[in-house]
Amino acid sequence: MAHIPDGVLSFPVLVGGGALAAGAVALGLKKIGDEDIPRTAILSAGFFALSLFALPVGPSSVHLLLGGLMGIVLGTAIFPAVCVALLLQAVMFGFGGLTTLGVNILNIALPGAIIGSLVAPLIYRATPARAALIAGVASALCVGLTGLMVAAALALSSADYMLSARVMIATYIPLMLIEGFVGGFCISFVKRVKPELLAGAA
Amino acid sequence: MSLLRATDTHEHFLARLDPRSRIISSLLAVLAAVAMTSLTGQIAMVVAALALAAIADVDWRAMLHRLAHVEGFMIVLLILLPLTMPGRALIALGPFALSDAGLMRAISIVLKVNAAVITTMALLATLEPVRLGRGLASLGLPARLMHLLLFLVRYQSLFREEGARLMEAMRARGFRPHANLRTFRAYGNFTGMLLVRSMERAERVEESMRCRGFSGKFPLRATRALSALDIAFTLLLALILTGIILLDRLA
Amino acid sequence: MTHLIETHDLVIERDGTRILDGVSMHLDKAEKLAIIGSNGAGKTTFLRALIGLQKATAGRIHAFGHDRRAEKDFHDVRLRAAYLFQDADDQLFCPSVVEDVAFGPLNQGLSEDEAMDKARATLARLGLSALAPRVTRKLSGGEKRLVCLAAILAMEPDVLLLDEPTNSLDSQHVEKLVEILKNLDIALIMVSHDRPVLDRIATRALLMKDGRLEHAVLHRHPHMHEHVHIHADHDHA
Amino acid sequence: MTHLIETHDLVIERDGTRILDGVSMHLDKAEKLAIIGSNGAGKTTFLRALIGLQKATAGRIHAFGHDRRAEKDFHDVRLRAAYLFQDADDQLFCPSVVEDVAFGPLNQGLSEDEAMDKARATLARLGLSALAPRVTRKLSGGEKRLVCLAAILAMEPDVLLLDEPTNSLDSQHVEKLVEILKNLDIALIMVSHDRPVLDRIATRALLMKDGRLEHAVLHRHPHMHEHVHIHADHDHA
Ligand SMILES: Nc1ncnc2c1ncn2[C@@H]1O[C@H](COP(=O)(O)OP(=O)(O)OP(=O)(O)O)[C@@H](O)[C@H]1O
Ligand SMILES: Nc1ncnc2c1ncn2[C@@H]1O[C@H](COP(=O)(O)OP(=O)(O)OP(=O)(O)O)[C@@H](O)[C@H]1O
Ligand SMILES: [Mg+2]
Ligand SMILES: [Mg+2]
Repeated sequence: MAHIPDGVLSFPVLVGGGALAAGAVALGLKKIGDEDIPRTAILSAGFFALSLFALPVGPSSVHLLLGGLMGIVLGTAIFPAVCVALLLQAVMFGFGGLTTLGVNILNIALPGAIIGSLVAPLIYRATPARAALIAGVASALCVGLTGLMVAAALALSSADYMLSARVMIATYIPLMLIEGFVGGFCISFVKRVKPELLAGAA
Repeated sequence: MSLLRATDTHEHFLARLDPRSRIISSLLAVLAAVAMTSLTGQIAMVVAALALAAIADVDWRAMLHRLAHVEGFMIVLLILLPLTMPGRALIALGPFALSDAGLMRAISIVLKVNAAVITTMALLATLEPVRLGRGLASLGLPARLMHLLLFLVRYQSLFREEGARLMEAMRARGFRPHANLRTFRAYGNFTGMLLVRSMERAERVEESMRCRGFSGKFPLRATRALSALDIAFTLLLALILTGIILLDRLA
Repeated sequence: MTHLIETHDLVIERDGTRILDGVSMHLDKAEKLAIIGSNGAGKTTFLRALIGLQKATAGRIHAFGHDRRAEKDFHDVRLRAAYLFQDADDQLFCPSVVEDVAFGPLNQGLSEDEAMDKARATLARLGLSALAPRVTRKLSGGEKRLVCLAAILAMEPDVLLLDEPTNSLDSQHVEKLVEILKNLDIALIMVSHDRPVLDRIATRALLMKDGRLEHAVLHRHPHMHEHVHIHADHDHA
Repeated sequence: MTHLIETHDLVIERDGTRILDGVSMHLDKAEKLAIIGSNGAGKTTFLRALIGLQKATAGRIHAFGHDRRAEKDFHDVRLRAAYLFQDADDQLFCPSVVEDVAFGPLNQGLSEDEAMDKARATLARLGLSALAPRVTRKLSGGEKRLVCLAAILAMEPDVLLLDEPTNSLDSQHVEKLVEILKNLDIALIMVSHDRPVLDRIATRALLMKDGRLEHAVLHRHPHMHEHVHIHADHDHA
């Protein structure tokens, strides 16, 4: 639901999003050294694979956005990671688009980068239970912010989208809840099994 | 699932095109599709996209399957636009009314989105991801980003399979998803396990490579010059697109 | 039809290749069925099909009194027929050993506490109590295998489907496993290349060959041969 | 010091637990050394330490005439001592079987074509030619194991370090492996729980216990016991 396809947004929004995203990706690339590429890449592949799983919840199923978790684990490397993932997704599966790539990167990665960088040091030092709580709230917040940004991209593109955008925000609320819980339990798992995984961004 | 069917396995002429030519062509086509303003132009773009898909000899069933998924995002817009945009009411449903302007807007979005998706699939989904990465790199994509892309391509399917087996292991022990905390905890474990495994897989693969004497980077193949076919294809496409844009602006 | 599980002309194709080409078999109460066959014969594929993890292309699976076709038909099959994966790594997904063992019982409707108790009891029965709090990712190969075994035994299933259960187990643990399996009063299907172990457990054997299951005969005869023993030096010193 | 590989008082701790507690051993030319020991004893940890994949906490490793301490000391050890991972999935990383087998030879400096030829020849020697173009991830468990073996044999190493090589192999392939290993004129260390196979290959045995390697004796004596054979029915019908 966060992958805006080609043909919906206006040119100014596309160009603005593209420029900002390019800067963010360049920043993220600068932060990772050549020797970190395999680690970042294979972890990104893990996140990418995860985002493709349709997790059944009751009668329907959800795809996780994973912005919060990626931000916590990858820090600012989230921008290049999300960039290649969205590119691949647009090309291979037709989710999202080419012209909207920049906007989509920002929508998913920016909340993750900001919130993830803020909470990663806390999580690194916390007990598994506390870490789970922090990560859960962070994950849910990231989904909410992504929803707001998707709505904003629509509203900025055309006044006609205004009302639709508002309704769309409401559809993110269940996803916030689910992703909050799953993200929290996930970090509690990682804290117990392989805390080194959280050392990178902290 | 794979659209790779024809183009990269047989000696199709698209397969002989340089990835750069395919990438630039599809970017041009998608930009044109997005720029359409009139119904005539939008329909013309869909027709052009379908023609490209026919030339690329895509697997139509796989294509339909994917289009059905893509429409997911738009459903909300498609339902909401006619209901929320001001205009002449076509049909009244209690307190709601379907406006003509909203309906037109919805139709134009469907046409634009589909034209873009079909072109991308025809030209890029049929391109082997490794060649896509190399093509992008020779178009100026930073080398690090290309390495990220290549690793992602190689490992995402592996982790999807591992994830699928973990899901099977959960099902095999009687797990059934509900909307409750236990389900979320199981998913949290699943997510965490897949992440930990990707990390450990990264370590093991590195070890296995070192054990077999690997010490440097992946060799990068030199880029060859664009052929006449590459240039002709892209120019011809650009010409057709210009025609459609003119048609759109005149309509 | 009083068989616990039976298949009729089961056909399975993967990636367009026919792996199973008409498998018919049945498993009766308290039977211990061995399935042998060379690498790549389709044994794992067959076991997975029995609990619906692998979709059948054609043919019939009848289990516990009902035909099983769709995914939902297999839900209760999986609670009654527990499957040991060939690769232990694929089977473990909880952070700690005891949580992993408790996962099945929890899905069977036990409370957290009951499930934990059952998990601990099962681990104790296998002599694995010391592993209970350990992180599953940090176990040795054999330890992982043993934990997987505990995880399915804790579900107290009616049928065990074991895919090479003795792989990477040391001889003591093999011994313990054989004892447990022999004394369990439930039916099992065991895929293995470990002939001596099969000999001791199985009551009947089938051979997977050319995509089909053929009858195989177990016949015992006394045998004379040279045997090498390896002991720690000090045992004899 | 003419041993191929030797360790002195090797100590290894993982997560604060002492896994190896002073291991001293040596491997000589053309020796076939068996290492046995219960699950979790530290056998895999030890093999990994020999080629520097696992860092030693204390002690000495001397291999091929030099002391080996830092990561770079182990580069050429790894080209001469080929390691078969306990888990085949960890070892395969190329898309197709033949590429995976050719990867080692390529890194040893062979040209693309030479490496491919060598890979094909090695696969043929193991009777695996049919697998050459297959996707590594879509192999059965035993097939993966065999491909890993081919991958390390193709490097023509001086020493083989085998971590449970017969796991999930069928009896025919075990037979073939035993023949190959017996006839190879190189030294090897073989960790395994498969006693009959060890008996046939090993010239000396060590037991891993309480974090140390102890001498173990192989002694053969004739043995009378009941033996069960499993055949396909039609063999006798
Ligand atoms: N994911 C897959 N896709 C397609 N074919 C597969 C896949 N996995 C396995 N196969 C093929 O299916 C056949 C049967 O595999 P299966 O794993 O059932 O064999 P098996 O009898 O269990 O062998 P083993 O004793 O080696 O475990 C093999 O030829 C294998 O190559
Ligand atoms: N990643 C890890 N971190 C910490 N401890 C570990 C890790 N992996 C294994 N161990 C522990 O180290 C000990 C030795 O493990 P190792 O894998 O060397 O045993 P092994 O002798 O090869 O056993 P097996 O016969 O079961 O393969 C075990 O107690 C195991 O639990
Ligand atoms: Mg198998
Ligand atoms: Mg081991």
